[in-house]
Formats: sequence, C-alpha cells, structure tokens
Amino acid sequence: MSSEITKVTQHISHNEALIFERSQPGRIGYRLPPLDVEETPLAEILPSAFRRSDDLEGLPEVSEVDVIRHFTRMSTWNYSIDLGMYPLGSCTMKYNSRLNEKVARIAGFAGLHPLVEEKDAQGALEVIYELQEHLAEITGLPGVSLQPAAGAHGEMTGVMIIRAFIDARDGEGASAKRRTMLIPDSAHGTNPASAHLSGFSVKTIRSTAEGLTDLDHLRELCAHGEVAGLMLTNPNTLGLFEKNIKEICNIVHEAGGLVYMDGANMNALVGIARPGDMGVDVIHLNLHKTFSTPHGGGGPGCGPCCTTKELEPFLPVPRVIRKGEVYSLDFDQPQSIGRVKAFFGNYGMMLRALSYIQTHGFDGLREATEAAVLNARYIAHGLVSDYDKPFDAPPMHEVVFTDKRQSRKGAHTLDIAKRLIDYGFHPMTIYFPLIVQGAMLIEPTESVGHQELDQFIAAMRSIAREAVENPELVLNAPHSTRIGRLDEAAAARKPVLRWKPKEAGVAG
Amino acid sequence: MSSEITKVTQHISHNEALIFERSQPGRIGYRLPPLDVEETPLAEILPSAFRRSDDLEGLPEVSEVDVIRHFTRMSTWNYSIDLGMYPLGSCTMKYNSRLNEKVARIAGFAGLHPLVEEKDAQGALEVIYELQEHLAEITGLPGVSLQPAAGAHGEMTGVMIIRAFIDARDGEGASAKRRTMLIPDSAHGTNPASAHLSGFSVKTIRSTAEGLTDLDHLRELCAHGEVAGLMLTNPNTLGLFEKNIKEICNIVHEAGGLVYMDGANMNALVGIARPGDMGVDVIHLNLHKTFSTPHGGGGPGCGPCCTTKELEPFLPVPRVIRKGEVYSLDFDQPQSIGRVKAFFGNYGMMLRALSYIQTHGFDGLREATEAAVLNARYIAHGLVSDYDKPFDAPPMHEVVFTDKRQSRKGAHTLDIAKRLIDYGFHPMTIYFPLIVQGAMLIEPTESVGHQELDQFIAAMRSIAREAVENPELVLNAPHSTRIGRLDEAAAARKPVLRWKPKEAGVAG
Amino acid sequence: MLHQIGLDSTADLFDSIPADLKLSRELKTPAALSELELLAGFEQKAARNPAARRPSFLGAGAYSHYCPTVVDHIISRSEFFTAYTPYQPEISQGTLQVIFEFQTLVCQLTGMEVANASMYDGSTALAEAVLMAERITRRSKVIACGAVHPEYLDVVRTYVQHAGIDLAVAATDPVTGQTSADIDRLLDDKTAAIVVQSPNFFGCVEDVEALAEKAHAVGALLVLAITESISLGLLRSPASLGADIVVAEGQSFGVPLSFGGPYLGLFATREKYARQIPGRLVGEAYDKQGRRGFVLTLATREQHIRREKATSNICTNEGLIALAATVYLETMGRRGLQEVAQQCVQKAAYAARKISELPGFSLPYSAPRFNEFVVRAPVPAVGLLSALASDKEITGGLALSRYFPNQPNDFLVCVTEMNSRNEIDALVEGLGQSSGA
Amino acid sequence: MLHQIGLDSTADLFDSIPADLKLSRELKTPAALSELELLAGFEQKAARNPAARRPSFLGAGAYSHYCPTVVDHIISRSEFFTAYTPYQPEISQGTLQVIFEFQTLVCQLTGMEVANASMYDGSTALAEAVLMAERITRRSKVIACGAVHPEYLDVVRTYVQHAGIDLAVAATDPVTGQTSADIDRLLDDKTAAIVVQSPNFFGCVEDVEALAEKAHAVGALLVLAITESISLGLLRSPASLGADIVVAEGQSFGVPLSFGGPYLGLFATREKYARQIPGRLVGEAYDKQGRRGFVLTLATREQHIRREKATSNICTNEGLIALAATVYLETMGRRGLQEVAQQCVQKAAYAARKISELPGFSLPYSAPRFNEFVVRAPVPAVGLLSALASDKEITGGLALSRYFPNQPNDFLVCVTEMNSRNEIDALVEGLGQSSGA
Ligand SMILES: Cc1ncc(COP(=O)(O)O)c(C=O)c1O
Ligand SMILES: Cc1ncc(COP(=O)(O)O)c(C=O)c1O
Repeated sequence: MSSEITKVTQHISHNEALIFERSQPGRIGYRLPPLDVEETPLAEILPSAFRRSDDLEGLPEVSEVDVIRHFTRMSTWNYSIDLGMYPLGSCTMKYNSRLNEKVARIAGFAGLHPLVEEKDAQGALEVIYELQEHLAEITGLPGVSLQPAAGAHGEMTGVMIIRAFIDARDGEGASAKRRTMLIPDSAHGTNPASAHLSGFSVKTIRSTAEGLTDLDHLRELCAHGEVAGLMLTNPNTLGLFEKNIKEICNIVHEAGGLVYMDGANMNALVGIARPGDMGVDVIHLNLHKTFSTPHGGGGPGCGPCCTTKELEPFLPVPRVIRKGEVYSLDFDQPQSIGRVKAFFGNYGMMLRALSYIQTHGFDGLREATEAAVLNARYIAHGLVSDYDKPFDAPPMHEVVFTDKRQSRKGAHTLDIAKRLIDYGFHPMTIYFPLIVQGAMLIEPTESVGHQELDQFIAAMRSIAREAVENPELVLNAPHSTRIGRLDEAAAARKPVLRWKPKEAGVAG
Repeated sequence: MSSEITKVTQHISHNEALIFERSQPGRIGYRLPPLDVEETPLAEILPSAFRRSDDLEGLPEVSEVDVIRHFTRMSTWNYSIDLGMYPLGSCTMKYNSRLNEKVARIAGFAGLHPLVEEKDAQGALEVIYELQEHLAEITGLPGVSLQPAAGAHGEMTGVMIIRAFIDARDGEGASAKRRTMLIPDSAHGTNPASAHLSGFSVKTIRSTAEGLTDLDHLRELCAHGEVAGLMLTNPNTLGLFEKNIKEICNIVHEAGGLVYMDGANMNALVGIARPGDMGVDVIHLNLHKTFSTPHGGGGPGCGPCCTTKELEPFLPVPRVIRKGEVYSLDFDQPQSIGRVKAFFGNYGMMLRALSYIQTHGFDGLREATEAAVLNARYIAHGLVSDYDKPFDAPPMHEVVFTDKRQSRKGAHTLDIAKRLIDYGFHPMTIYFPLIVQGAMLIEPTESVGHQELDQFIAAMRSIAREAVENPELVLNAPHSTRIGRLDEAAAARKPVLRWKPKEAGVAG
Repeated sequence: MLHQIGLDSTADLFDSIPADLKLSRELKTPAALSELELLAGFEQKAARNPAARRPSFLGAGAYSHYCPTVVDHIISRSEFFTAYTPYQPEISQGTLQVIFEFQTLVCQLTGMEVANASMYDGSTALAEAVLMAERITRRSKVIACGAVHPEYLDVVRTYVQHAGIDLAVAATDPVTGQTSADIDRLLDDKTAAIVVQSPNFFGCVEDVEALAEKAHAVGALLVLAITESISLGLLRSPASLGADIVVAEGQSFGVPLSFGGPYLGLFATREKYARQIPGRLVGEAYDKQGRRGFVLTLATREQHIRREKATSNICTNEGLIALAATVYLETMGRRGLQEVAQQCVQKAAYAARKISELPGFSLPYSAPRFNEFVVRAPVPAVGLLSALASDKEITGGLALSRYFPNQPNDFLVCVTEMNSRNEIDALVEGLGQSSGA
Repeated sequence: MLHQIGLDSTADLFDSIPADLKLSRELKTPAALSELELLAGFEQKAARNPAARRPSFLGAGAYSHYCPTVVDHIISRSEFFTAYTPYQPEISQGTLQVIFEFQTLVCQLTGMEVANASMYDGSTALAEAVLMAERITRRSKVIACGAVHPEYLDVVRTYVQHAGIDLAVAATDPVTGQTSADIDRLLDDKTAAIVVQSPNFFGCVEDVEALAEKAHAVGALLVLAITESISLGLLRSPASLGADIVVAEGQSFGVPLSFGGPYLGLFATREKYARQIPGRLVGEAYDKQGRRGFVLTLATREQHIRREKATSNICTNEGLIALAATVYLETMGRRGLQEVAQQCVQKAAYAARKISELPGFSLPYSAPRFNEFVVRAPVPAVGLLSALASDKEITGGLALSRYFPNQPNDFLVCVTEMNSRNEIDALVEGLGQSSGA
C-alpha cells in the first residue's frame, strides 16, 4: 500500500466459534420470575401428542457473558457506516442518527400493540399521518401508503396499483391485453421480479449510448397497446437524470400506460425536483436509503408507495386518515389492491424517517441532496483520469466507472473492489448495472467529508497504479482481512446452510 | 504463535487522527432550540472585561458523523471485558451486566438533582439505604457510608475515621503520639498514600516467606504505643488469605490500634467469610471490582466505607438513615470526620451495585465467589509446571507467578505480558506486588468459562516454550497490534501532555 | 469543493434537470428542530398512546414477551445496525455468521432442513410460501384453513391475485375451533397446498399431522404458519408433523411490539426445495488458506441474477431483527425457551379457568390451546373491552368483531409470562364487573 | 474443574480460611430477582423521586444541561466502558487517545498549560489543589473566599484537617456578593493560596484577576474553582485571569445529574507545576517504527511508585465520565459551547428581571452573573419553594438556609438552556402567587 494512504492498519482481531460449538449443557443466560399461578398438570392442557419430544436438543446453552462476547467479537468483523465511508452505489449508505434510534425506542411507541383501539393510539397514528404528508410533499404525489416493508415490496404494491387501475379503467377484458411492463435494461433486478409477481410480462427497453432511456425504442414498444406501464429509475442506476422524463411519461401515458418510478435514488432529488411534477404516477421510496433508517445488515426497511390522486383509491388498506383532530384507520376502500402486510408496515422505520425529516428541516433536506450530488461529482472528477467513465454526462448522486483500463492488465472490477478493502474502504457496488461491463457504481452520500473523499480518490488512484505496476497485489487482495476471498462457487455447489452436530442430525 | 491457539487473528483496523487535526472551521455537530426570551445586550449582563476574547479558538469544529466515526474508530483499539478474559490481578475485571446499565439510566434516577428536598427523593434515598444494609451484611460491619468515590478515597476516609476515633478516645495529646500506620510491604500503593493524606507516617511490615504478614515483626512494631492502626489487605495482594487475621487484629487492638482492611479483594470472600467477624474495624469496598460496576477505562468507581458500630459516629456526613418508612439525610454527627465529597458519592455506581446484588441473590453472590476462586485455582494448577510460583499455599481468587524461570533466557515479566497480547489476552497485573520480583498477578474472576481458561493456560505455556526456543519472539512482542511498545522513558523525559496547533500556542 | 470541480454554484450541480422540472420553492416540510424540541414532540405523541402503558392481553399475531436486556445492547452496536447487506464477505463476517446461526436456530426450532435469512414478516412469508407451493407442485389451487390470521389471509389474497392461484377457505369447526371436515370437500388433486396456522387465530392447536396426511395423500404440500413462535418451545416440531414449508412470525423472539413492525418472517422448508426458497441464504465457505467463513449463496435464485424469473422479488429483508431474534434465542437458550413456553401455557390456563367461571362467560372452543383463547361474553365484546380499558386501565383482548362481525360477543385473550397473576386477577374481576355479571 | 485440580468439593476451595471465621449461613441479602422483577422494583423506586419529573431551577454545583444523544451512545460502547485503566498501551489506545484529547480540551477551555486525566469531582479536585498549593509554596495557610460552594469548603476542611494547613475564610460582601476586602486582612506572606470560586456559589462572577494579583503579590497561588463549567464558554479564561491552579466540576459537560454522581473533576495548572499535579497524565509516545501513540506518563508522581510520597492517593478516577465530557465538548464544539453559554446567560437575565419585578422580591447581589442568582423573597424561602413544588410542580431553586441559616428568605435560582420561557414564566407566576404577593 502506498505509504501516504494510511487510513488503516492491522490490529488483533478476536476469533469466535459458532454458538453451537460453544454451548455447554446446563449453562443459562436468562432468569424469569417464578410462575405465580397454580400450576395445572401439563397433560390437562396439552396432551403429550401435541408436545415436542426432543427437549429442544441442539439449541445453545450459554451464559449471558458468553452471549455478549459472542456477538461483540463477531461485530468487530464488520465494516459499518460508523467506521467510514460506505460508497455502495444505489444503496445510499448515509449516517444513521442516534437520535432516531432513541425516538424509535420511546416506550409509548415501542410498547404499543398494533391492534389497540384507535383512540388509544392517536399519537402513533399521527406519526404515520405526518410522515405521509411529508412524503407527499417531497414526491409531489399525494396518495401515500407506508405499508410496504422495503423497496421491492413497494414496487410490487405500486405495480399492482397500476394493474388495478387499468382493470378498473378498461374493464377486465381490455385490461387483460395490457400485461406488459416496460423496464430499462439498467434497472435493478427487483423491478422485473416485482412486475412478474403482479402478473406482468416484462419487456426490456434499451439504454442509449448516453446512458438514458432510448426514446425510439420506448415508442416502438408502446405502439401495440399492450403496455400497462413503465418502471423507471430516476436518476437512473447509472447516476444520470433522465432529462427526457417528461416526454417519456407522455409517450407512456399516450399509449395508455402509467409510469412507475423506482425512487431508490431520491437522494439526488429531495428538495430539488419532484417526481409528481415530472409526470410520474406512482413511486416507491426507500426510507432505509434516502431517509436514513439504518440498513441493519440487510433490513428492516420501509418502502412507502406514493401515487397521484387518481391512483389513491387503489392503495393498500387500511389507510391512515385524519378527520379534524382525530386519526383513524380507513378500511373502506373498495378499489384497494388489498393488504400487503399485516398491521401497518415497519412502523419503527417510520418513526426514524420522521425524525430525520424533522431534524433536517426543509432546508436541511435540500442541503443534504446538494452535498450528496457534490460529493459524487467530486469523485467523478477525481477518478476520471484513472478510470474509464463510460458516460460523459455529469452524474447526480452516484457515478459509474468501469475496469476497462485496468482489466487489460488482468485486474477486474472484483479485484479493484477487494483491493479497496485493504485501503480501509467498503467497496462500491460492483457489476451493477448489468449493462455496463465491469461496472463500479460509487455513491458517497452526503455523510462523508472532504478529507475522506480525498482519501478515497487517492486510494482508487493508487490501485489503478498497482494494477499496472504490481497486478498480483490487486488480484490477491484483500491482504489485510481476517479471511481472504472465499470460494463462493464451491459454497453454492454443495451448500451448507446450517450448523449440524458432528455425528447425528437433529430430530424434530 | 503455535497453531492450536487461535483465539485471535489480524484484521483491518481504522486509523484516526486527533479531533483537533480533523477540525474544519464552520462544521457543527449540535443543534439547540432557538433562544425563546427577549435578548438583553450582553454588555448589560456581563461587561466585556469579564468575557473571554479568544472566541474559544482551538476547540474542535466537527459534524455529528465526524464525532461518531472518531470515537467508534478509537474504541476499536481497546481491549475490553466484552472481548474476553481480562485477568488483571487485584482489579477484579468481571462482566458488567447490561441490566445494571439500564437501571442507572432510569430517568427517575438519572435526572434527579442531588439538592432536591428529601421528600421528593425517597426512592433515591431508599436505594442508598438498601445498599448500605446489604454491604453491612456482606462485610459484617454495620456502619456504612457510600460517599467515597473510589477505593483510595475509601481508604482515606477509613484512615481518617481511625484517627478521629483515637483522637476522641485518647484525647488530642495522647493521640498525637499515635501517628504510625502499619502497612505490609505487599500492600497497594494507595494504602501508604492514603495514610499519609491523613497525617500518618507509615511503617512497613515484612511478609513471611509464605507470603503472609510477619507476626513477629508486627508485634515488634506494635510495641511502642505509636501505632494507630494497621492497613491489611485480605486476601492479601499475593492472593493468600491471611489465616492469622484474628491474631493480627488482636495484636493491633491490644496495642491500642485499629485494623483497617483494604477490601479490594472481597471477591474472594463475599458470602464465605466476613471481615467484621475477623476483628476488622473498618474496611473499604470497591463497588467497581467486587460489585461489577464497570471500570470505564479508569473509573468512575465507588469506595464505600464500612465500620464497626463503635466507629459509626465518625463516618462522613450526611448519613442516610431511615425512620419508619421515611428516608432522610442526617447531618447531625458531631464526631464525623466531615464530608469527603460533595453530595452523596457516585450514586450511579450504587444503583448498579444494588442491581448486581439483587440479580445474584444471596446464593448467587456466594457462587460467584466460589467460581472466582475455583478459576484462580485452576490457573494456578495449570501454570505451576511452567512458571515459578513463589508461594506454596493455594491461592484464593488470584494467583501470583514470577518470571524467574523465563528471565534466565532473557524474557521478563513485561515481555511475557506483551506476548500474551498476541495470543488475544489482556495481560495480568505485572510487577505488583512489589515484593515479588517479576510478579505476574493473575485474577480470572468468575466471568470466564472453562474453554477460555484452557486457552489462557495454553497460551501461557506456549509463551514459556517460546521464551526458551525463540526468545526474540517474546522480547519483541506484541507483533499483532496496531502499534508496538511505546518508548515510555522518552515520553516521560519530555512530556507532551496536550495537542498544540502547529505554529502558535492558544491564548486564554 | 464546488470550485475544484469547475462549478460556480450549487445550482450548477443540477444542470441536467430541465428547469421546468425543478422545484422553484423550498419544500413545505417543517423547519429543522433541535434534538430537544424533536424529542419533546415525539414524547408528546407517545403520551397519546395510553394503551402502551396498560397491562394488556392482546395477542393475535403480536405478542408481549420478556426480552433480555442484552438484546438491545447488541443490536445497538453500530457494527451491526449501520452495516449493509453482507455483499463483501471479507468485511462482513459478523453479519454473515449471525445469519448462519439464525438459519440454524430456525431449523432447530422447526425441525426443518433449510431456513432462509428472513422475510418481511409472518404474513408476507406465508404469501411467499403459497407462491412457492405453486411453483413446486405446478398446481394452482390453495386451501387455507379458516382460522389462519385474517390479516395473513388478506396478504395472501393480495399476493396471489395475479398469480392465477385459486384460494379456497375451509370452515372452522364451531365446537373445536379447529379446521372442520369441510376441508375434505375442497381438497383434490389440483391442490397445491393446505395452509394451516397452529396455534390458530383462535388460539386452538390444530391437528396439523392429520392435515399433512390429507395434503400428502393428494400430492399437495402442507404449509404451516405460526404467529406465536414461543409455542415452538413446547409444541411438536413442524417437521415431525409433516409440514413441507413452515413460516412464522418471529416477533416473539425479543422484538418490540412497535405498533406492528418491524417484525420478522421465518421461512423453512425441506432440503429438496432449497432452490425454490425465496430470499437470501447464507452458507459456509472457505478461503484459500482453508479458513472457514460465510457467504451469501445460491444467489441464482434471486432477482439480482434471475430478474423476473427469481423465486421472489425480496431484496432487503429484516436483517437486524433476525439478529435480535438470534440474540434472544441464544440468551434464552434451550431451557429458557421451554420455560417461557411453559409459563405462557400455565398462565393462559389459569386465566381461561378463572374467566370461564364468571357467570355468563364461556370458552366456545374445545381444542387444546397454547397462550390464546376465545372468550364468549354475555354482552358485546367491543363495549365490554372499552369499559374495561377506561375503568380498570386494562386492555382485555381483541374483540373478534374486528374480523368476524358475526361473533359480536367473542374476544381473543392472550396471556404471556409478562402478565402477572395480579393482572390476570384484575382482568377477571374487571370482566365480571364490566359485564354487569 | 474441581476434580481436575484435585479437590472434592467447593468447600475445599476455602480451606485456608480458619473454620471459625467462615460464615456458617447464607447471607441475609435478598433472593435473586429476574430482570423483570428487578426493573419493576427500580422503576417503583424511581417513581418515588417526583422531583426528577419537574421543571427545575436547581443548580448550586449540579446543572441540568442538554446532552447530545451521541454521548450516551459512545459511552455505551463496551470497548470503552468495560475496559480498565490503560495500563497496556498496545491494546488501550482508544482510552489513551481520548484522555489526551480530554486533557487538551481542558487546557483549551481554561487556557492553562497542563491538565490531568480527571479527579473524582470538583470538590475533591479543589481539596487536592489546596494540598498541591501547600506542596508548591511550602506554606501552610490557605484563604478561601466565603462564596466557595459550602460543600466544597467542607471537603477541603476534611482533606486539610491532618495536613497542618490552616484554612481561613474571607467574608463575602453583602452588597456585591463578591469576596470582600476582608481578604486583605487575612492575606500575608505565609499564605499558600487564595481559593476563589467564580461564578461563586451565589452566582456572582468574582474579580478573579484582582485576587490573583493580591495572591501573587505575597507569593501565594491563586486557586480558581468553577462549579458551572459551561461558564467557560463565555467568561474570561482562568489563565488570562492569572490563576495558577484551576479546578472545575465537569458535570455540565454531558453528564447526568444522577443524584450527585458520578461527576467529573477537572484539574489544570501551569507547566512548571506539572510534576506536582495529582492523578494520572497521558502523554504522547512513539514506538520503534515511529508510530504515534499515547501512554500513561510521569507515573513517578503516583502512589504506585512513590507510595506515601505520591502527589495524591488517587488511583481510579472518572475515566468514563471524562469520555462523556470529551464527546460532549467535541460534539458541541467551539460554537456550541458558546451558544449554550449565551443561552444560559440570556435566560437567567430574563428570569432575574422578571422575578425582581415581583412585589417584595429583590436580587440582593449586584455583581455580574452567569446563570445563577440569589433571590430574596418576602417570606421564608423553604416554605415558598415547598408551596411552589406542590402547587405548580416546579422546583424553584435552592433555599440558602440549607447552608446559611442567617439567610432564611434567600434562595438560589439557576436557569439553563433547558428551561423554556414557559417554565420561567410559570416560575415567576408561581413565586408571585405562593408568596402571597
Ligand atoms: C434501484 C433500486 N431499486 C430497488 C431496490 C430494492 O429495494 P429493497 O432492497 O429495499 O427491496 C434497490 C435496493 O436494493 C435499488 O437499489
Ligand atoms: C489492593 C488495592 N487497594 C486499593 C486499590 C485502589 O482502589 P481505587 O483504584 O478504586 O482507588 C486497588 C485498585 O486499584 C487495589 O487493587
């Protein structure tokens, strides 16, 4: 590693077995109050045929300090936002405020059962309502449901709304011919998967050499009256604003379709421009991206769906509404697509997102967007001399590069990513979007300072040099981690998906 | 490192500058509500002569995420109980329950001002009272003050009580001749320092070859009527129970002195034997050792002082007392030594200690002692073949070894300790007690399981082998940490005790 | 920085957005609040949720259980909660090993062979199980037992509405509270799966084994749903009952009620269906030096690669909640889970007995139960429970009329280890008084 | 394990304790409680501290200030709170660098050249400062200003009682509230130090510079004590006033009130006295490869090595609280600390003005103030404040009769950024009503 870049060094790191390998019969890590009612013989309540006979064999038996050490040690093997920049493109890994965590743990929310009477949960419903209002303002789309649990869930919800709307508009028969969903080749994989879940067949739209939706292709695909809609990410997954968005929406609308926007990249737009003003009909947001709720190592998320007034009747039930000063649940939505999740969605994430919005204020939201875009532009500027930048247009909140120059000497995107680890950074998103060969999608977000951006650029440049001067160094990276690259192919060939005791299996 | 011992490996570790080196003018990490009263011109309140003119230059200017990353990164450089065994002899590094942390943060305690009226703080006073009662029962010494903030502070308090008692008993004149405090040569350095603070001169008692107080020497020193008291640690700092404690107390008492016990090692006795039953007059406890309140990287602690009934009138004011169902502060103690701290002591630690006592129950307290002693015995047994054990007697909760065998080949206690770091352990206490050359004082506590004890023993044995076979490995240890041994001598010669900006100093 | 990259003003950053699409004003969201103001605002809202402060006997898919203090401490370690999905195994082994342990625990509890890294919640897990059954059997009819949680059934309906799946619902026996013989009428060789919940929505333990046999007899799968996962500490394991796909709501494992989410979908099945499972899987892997580690695996099932052919669209799942459940299960351990289950069953039995002794009150269903049971009151349940809340400050349960308008006097009571005897006695007393009995 | 080491029973472990000294029964401490029971018990006790829930105008050495949420998050990282004193620098750099930053911050705030790693609290720090002044000057008379916090003075008395130090107290001027000319009478060339608190116990800013000049004129030191460290954000730095030793209570820097502790003693002095300073010091050091690190240094002053000749007996100090203060100071930073100080001074001025306008109420002292001031009521303060608490649920301040029986109608009011205008207005209104004015 070149000596000026000293973001990291190596230090001692604790090993830790699987908990099952640590378990010792008889150890206990909990204590419950004694049973304070008269005991009924168990057989009178539950005949033994209903009871398990395996005495839960295999479940761990450990002490409280064992548990603490187990998880504390494992935790130290993770990279995290709190350790540094996490420039995963499309993921918007921004700082997760501690205040939001505190808000979500307030007893009056954390201890509230979802089925209490509405009058006993007015404060909780108000949170939902307020957040709905704010998201409507931010997107320019007034119908909001917070029920979806993540982005993909929001997509499914949105696409089902499109379908339900067309069914209602055209009648079952006519609608049955409109079963095509258009999706750009650059789209995230969840888009086609969600469309499929809603019974659509997917047609792929080409991107132009500039990295934007190919309008001609779009027109062509729209020509046959089969198109129910278009799913568009904007800025798209190349980090480029679809500057023809208005025209795109017109084309789709004129063809009788609706426009779904994947809002995963809203961190480029909040406070600057609103999808509703562009002609978008329905959008999902990722509160766990744009609105800073923590990713938690893969969730939970929250994927609100926002629609035009026209589509509002199709949103999932129950809706949270307000009459005068009273908040209530409205189940009476005959056109609704139905429920997409039990209860009201990932409520804890709504609290955090509302706290984020309140902390930032209208100006702070806009400033965060500006900083996010500035940071991406700064990286784009800093790396363009060393890495191939496949699209000329200035990026919004994220920028894509490729390994074209480095791969000539054998160092591919994966290698560059792994080498970045040695420099103390979490790698960018790699090999996505699929249409860019060897893609490296870099999203710094607003939560990173000038110094660390410079370190990142310096590290990337240093890797570019290494790829020429000492490619082995890059090809065998990372060198500084507790384990090296794992053999993923072997793992998938003979998957071992759970621990098992050395000899026998575990009976049920 | 021998290959079977794989408690640790190496992993990437983030660097972090001093916050002052990271500061950027204009960055802000806080937000306050706007001032909601009419503003008075500052000069009307505080003439400028009273105000600082340096605009607080030098204080850091950073964002919230800067702060989080700064401290998160630094935290990863620390060893901690949660990462593993921490066998510092005399320090009783046991598990710090998360429940106790939660208790200390309950708003009704954490938000309570110390000067509220007694009737508005009955619950808080009850906590103090209950803890006093429990500590009285555990030590067998009924007069308790929780005011001292740490062990050394408790020592000072206890020694002052002895002095005040003798002053009262003998009258000023006679008392003035009793100004000698006897302290064994094995005692912790705070003992003589505390005695000195209370105006005593210290005489040192020799230890016998068995590691116990030399009774003959004690008798000799007691012969001249100068002795105000004896400060004895029991089990002593060699981990040995002073089996002659009763006779020791008799000798001192007969010579007109009192016996102070340093209770730092109470983890060997709780529920098994009580100082009050041995003839001890006054003791301090370390709640941050025996009663598991966290060490916090060097405090806060809490060093309650427990005395016989006879000495109770001399305890610091205010006392917390109970009349019927009402708790109150009693300032009316004319014989009291006075106050040793503002307010009532380190209250947050009292909450944690009470929670510890309640969590364990009477049987759990005893079992913890048993486990602590068993673990030390197990280590003693496991290491005796490879390390010099200077005293034959079976140890209590900690055991002392020396580097006698290893130092022949050049590896000294310091080297062995540093090498232990490479094996993933925090070293034991070294070079204490002073009377044992090359001492290694090992206290596992009850918070460590069989597996880790075995790993520790294996690591120590492996080091013993290395000391013979490859002494360089030991002499240059640690090899796995982010920095190597620091030049402490140079640091003390030209101490740099604060950061300064590159050029000028900081004006006031 | 702006100048370094050759721009003059912040506005230049957004040049690629057509001017007419830009917002020419500030957002109408509120002005920034300080921490103090913000917390005060949320505390005020929280205070307007009085139900959160009362003793409660609500269950019905969300349960109040003891959660050891260590759980929140661990999930508050930012190494866990501020990490992304573990795409880079070299610096994500913490998350990966946790998920591997989670998958193992779910297998141990259910007795099944494979479990995934989590689903959004129990209801969506059930919907995905139904879709999976259709994929496996290539049959399009699914029979759900009528006592599946009504909100779960709603979600299943939403998910299957465009999948060409025909969802039939088998009636519940009004005497036993279990699935009635009605199911035999619906079952045929076009059936992809029987979907049963046990303990079911009414708290009745179903005869799952018999249903599994029926399903298997026609070549269908048995999909078992569990809303109260603590029951796994005591009831027969799903695998031993013959279940083919098991889904469960894992909220009982150390996850706060939090007004309905985030919760945790558990999903387990037989090894032979592993490649049909939705969602992420973590597997063991080794590096060149033979060191064990864990990776996301079998990704070819997923939407990143298969896109519309994926087994599901799920991407972000419930990672941190799976961590919470893992910490919970490892802390409670083999003995703790059994003890919690025992306390639940005992306390519920005590409460059921006491309530049934009240004049005019009865327990309409005869099947064995775990920690929930239906009470039939002499008066409409909604009013009764409202009175109980205002007079006694107790949330007495769920009026079934919310979902079953034809059961106006019935309500569902849930009792867990969190309900002290005093609370139960107060409930019983309150019911007696409020019903005028 | 017992058997592995050749023992038969647990009792054998304690063979070295004579039988007659062993406890032959179990301790009479309570039986073990589960987490649920234990928490419920503490919550009940906490509920019996109603003062913790009220708006409060209490200060007098313990202050209610805003604490950014990040502080508790950081000090809850077990890498910090479960570590010991950093005796092994290779695996303790986290703690060591924090202390180095803490020492730097204390130097920056006070303007002094050296600061230590913390003392128990402000009161004991003051006592140690007095002892240090004696060591430096080898003089045995110390003059304390009468408006030093009475509990601090008590602690100093306790500490010096056996040190051969003669403690004289200079009277406070009843008009200004500052130290009176009385001090000139006491001062002589045997004086080791003048001890002054500013803002003093009555909230009055002292003329420290003048006192320092007087002290220096006779070869004595000026020891400055500060109980409200937020004042450092606005008031002249101690160094610029001529202080030789500065001690302060750091509780205002992000540390909860917690019924009086744990708090944080700050201790700073001139470079030339560095080797006389009590307690731990952290210094910069380098390893063989030239990498910078930090170590405990100048240990020869300490009791480990010097034993009875040590500069102090202090060993465990307030490490974690120093961490909290460091996080606080770095989060608030240069601007935040100034803003807090400004808000305090403004709100206190507003409150003082409003109260002084109440009929019968006056502010007896004329000196400039920071955020505390004495109010003279038309009725005895104890009764007045009691009435205010019960009628208005406001803790209105501290009745000075607790420490000064001859000031029955006086009470000390403290106003910080935590007291909203509404609270202040309610206080003023309540005082008016309760005094019958
Ligand atoms: C562009 C895009 N769309 C959709 C998604 C899916 O969101 P989620 O993972 O929350 O389901 C993602 C995130 O992974 C994304 O980056
Ligand atoms: C034997 C002994 N006595 C006294 C002390 C002093 O206790 P503290 O550090 O709490 O002041 C210690 C701990 O360091 C000790 O080990």
